[in-house]
Amino acid sequence: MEAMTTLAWAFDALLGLGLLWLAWRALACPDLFKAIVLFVAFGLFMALAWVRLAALDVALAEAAIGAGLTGALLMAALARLGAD
Amino acid sequence: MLPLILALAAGLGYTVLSLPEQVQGLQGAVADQLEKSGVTNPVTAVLLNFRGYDTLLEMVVLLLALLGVWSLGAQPEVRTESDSGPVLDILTRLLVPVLVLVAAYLLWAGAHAPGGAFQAGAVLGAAGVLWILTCGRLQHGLARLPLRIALVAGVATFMAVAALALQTGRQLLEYPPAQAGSLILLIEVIATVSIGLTLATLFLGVEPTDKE
Amino acid sequence: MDVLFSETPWGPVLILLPLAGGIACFLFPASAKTMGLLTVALVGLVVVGLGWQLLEYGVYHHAVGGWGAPLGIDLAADGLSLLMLAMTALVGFGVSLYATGYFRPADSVRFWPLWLLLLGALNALFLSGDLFNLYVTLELVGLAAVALTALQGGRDALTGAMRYLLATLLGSLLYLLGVALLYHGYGTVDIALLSERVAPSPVAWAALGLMSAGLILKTALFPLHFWLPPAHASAPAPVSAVLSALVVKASFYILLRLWLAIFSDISGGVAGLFGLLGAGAVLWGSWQALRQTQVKLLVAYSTVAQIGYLFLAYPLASGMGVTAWSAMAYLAFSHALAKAAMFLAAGNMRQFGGHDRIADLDRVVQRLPLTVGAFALAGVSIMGLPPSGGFNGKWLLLQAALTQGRWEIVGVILLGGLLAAGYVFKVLGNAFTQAPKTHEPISVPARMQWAAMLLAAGAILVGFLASPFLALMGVGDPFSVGGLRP
Amino acid sequence: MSIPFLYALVGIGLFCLGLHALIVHDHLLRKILAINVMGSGVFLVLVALARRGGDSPPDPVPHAMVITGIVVAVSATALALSLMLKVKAATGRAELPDKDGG
Repeated sequence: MEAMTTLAWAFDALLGLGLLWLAWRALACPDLFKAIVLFVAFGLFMALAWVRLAALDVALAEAAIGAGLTGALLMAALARLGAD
Repeated sequence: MLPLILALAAGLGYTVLSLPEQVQGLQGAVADQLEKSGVTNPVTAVLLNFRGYDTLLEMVVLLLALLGVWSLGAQPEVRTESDSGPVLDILTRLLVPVLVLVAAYLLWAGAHAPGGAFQAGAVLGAAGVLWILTCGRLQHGLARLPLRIALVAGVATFMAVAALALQTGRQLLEYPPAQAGSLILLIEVIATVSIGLTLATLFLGVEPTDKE
Repeated sequence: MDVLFSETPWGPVLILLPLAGGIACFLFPASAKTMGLLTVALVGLVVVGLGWQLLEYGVYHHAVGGWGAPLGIDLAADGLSLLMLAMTALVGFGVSLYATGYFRPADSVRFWPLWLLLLGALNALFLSGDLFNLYVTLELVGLAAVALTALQGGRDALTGAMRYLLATLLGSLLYLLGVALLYHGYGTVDIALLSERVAPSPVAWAALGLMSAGLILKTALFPLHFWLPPAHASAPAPVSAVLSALVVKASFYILLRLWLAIFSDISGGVAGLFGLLGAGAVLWGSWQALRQTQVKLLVAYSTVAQIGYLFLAYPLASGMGVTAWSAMAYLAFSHALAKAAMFLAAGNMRQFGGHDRIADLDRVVQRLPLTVGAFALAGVSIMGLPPSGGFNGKWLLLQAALTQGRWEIVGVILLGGLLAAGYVFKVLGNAFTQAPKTHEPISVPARMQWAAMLLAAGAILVGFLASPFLALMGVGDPFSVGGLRP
Repeated sequence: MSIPFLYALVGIGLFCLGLHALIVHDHLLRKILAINVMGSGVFLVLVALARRGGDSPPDPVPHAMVITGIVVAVSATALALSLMLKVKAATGRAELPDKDGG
């Protein structure tokens, strides 16, 4: 039991740090394409966080909309930025 | 700028930690009324019944975003790879029906398990995006009025149900308890299609036309 | 008849009607203009119905879904809400009348759905008693306003709209974080329940700070006004009118409601800070307006200044609450009518001459007498000269300041009036001069001139209607602390 | 400190990170990403604090609010991206021109 809690704690702490790191890199890295990829990864980590917080409905919405569709919109916009 | 933001973070962090360990939300009230809501998934009950009015307005937000994007007019073309290759092509042909099935499952499950109209609509929208990416176009056979009707059908159904309640002397969006479950399902089915279509159309970026 | 009036749920109808109208305009663009104008006219009638209901039965309540707060969302309306709804309906009608003549057909079909959805969102906002629901309406208002700003394209309008969008989204998120903290601190987002529960605590202070900052940014209070002049000056004229008259008032209204219901007891020095920023807005906005060389930018900076007056009421309210808040409501209402009239008049001048450079207005007074007349009448209210709504508002504000010996506020009010006179006459003076013709004048349809005139006349007229105005506003005693309790 | 507070603090961190990026970066796409990160931060605060109270089922009301918020966010992002492309087409740059005066 003790080990489980420690493990859960470590997982949550890592996930939290991962979220902050991905967000920071997505906002700071000079290449916009990389930034969007990092942002989509950030969205998937968010979905994991929702699962950890027992918010499965939110996790599904985040994975489909937050990471998936927002990512597609961002990629399409980036392609169009370069298109002209 | 950085010191200010750090001070803000410290202040907000302190505020969060000042909250009591014990939750004081509405889970009790939701649990008490869940039986009357017509569904057993508490989140769906909040989204479609207890705070359904928020959801109605939120679907107007989605429609508004589409109107705004269309109103901006033509955008530069994305050069989608027309020769996307047989692999992606076959993958899409496989994936699109799977995604539609997943959407249908999420929609059906939403009443009692995680899922619901928005998640299902988003998956449907993703299927639409894949379709656009490989087949290039969404417009074939989508004339103006039918497309527009499909886009607003979700919010229009929601509003009609809301108004019907007023007509019968109830409060706005007050479902008769016996029909709550089926009314919610009706709204969700139509909303899923509209949400999926709206999201795919948002990805397209311009209003589809019949002509090339 | 009585039964019909008393039992009709006017509140929800006020929200559903324009939303349905907007959807209908989207589906049937060919008849958008007719359906749009009809919807706006009907909305005006519904506001009358709601007003009658309020006078007869007092504060209006509607528990959406039949659940009631805190589980459900409550709609509520008192005199203050009614005032905002009436303001929206009046300005909305004037602007709609104007828009039937202003837009080319291609723009017209895009204008009506967006404008009717914005109207529905504004009505929903003024009727909502729930903080999270207010967040959704704020986003609706913001996105519709941005889309309308960019409607006709053009470099200035597009960059103005983009800056506006970023500002309004940031404002919404600051507001939403405040809502999140309040919910987790007090277990509800219902304003009336929160007014009973909120006590001084870090959560309440943080929410006060976040929500005030977000709403002030959306209201464009100095020094967070940077986004307003480019957006309001570059939007199509009827859109500018709606933005300056109504949209900035929406976030202002939420801030006021929060203040009255939740924050006035725990705010400490925030009222003084609001007053200081308001004074800064009056002086800086008026000064900038005076320096502009284009009519629409001048009118936009005048909005920055006039928003400042609304915030002067905060430091005065601790001593003379009802007088100060009534002054503020009066100023908000008459500014809406006058500023809409000014933007519509500016739009006429621009359409007529092909530009809106103040120095080259070229005798518009002879060619567009109604338009210049409307600008002048609106100017009377903006300057605060009698008889006008603006005068009544400033008079009440002065009264509150004088009684409490707040001479610095008296000084700001008077100086702001002088500067306003300066910028109004700057436009009017040039309307008489002759300038080299650079552009073949284009005729302006009569209804566009009359729309401006009607709104300006309204701003003057409310100056004569002080007692019914104050009586309507007093329904439900909105300015007593707490406010809007069932 | 329990798990919900950990995630709520991460949410505050994301909010502030996004706010900083929104202010210091010029590229509009980056500003749009920043707004989205800020939004995720707010959502995390909302849902994390609903988990207080250990293993009893969490409060579903903030969950519903966040789903609403996610849809609002994607709507706003779509409009913002379209507007960004128009700004680029009109000015040649996906950045806002420097503020002029006032």
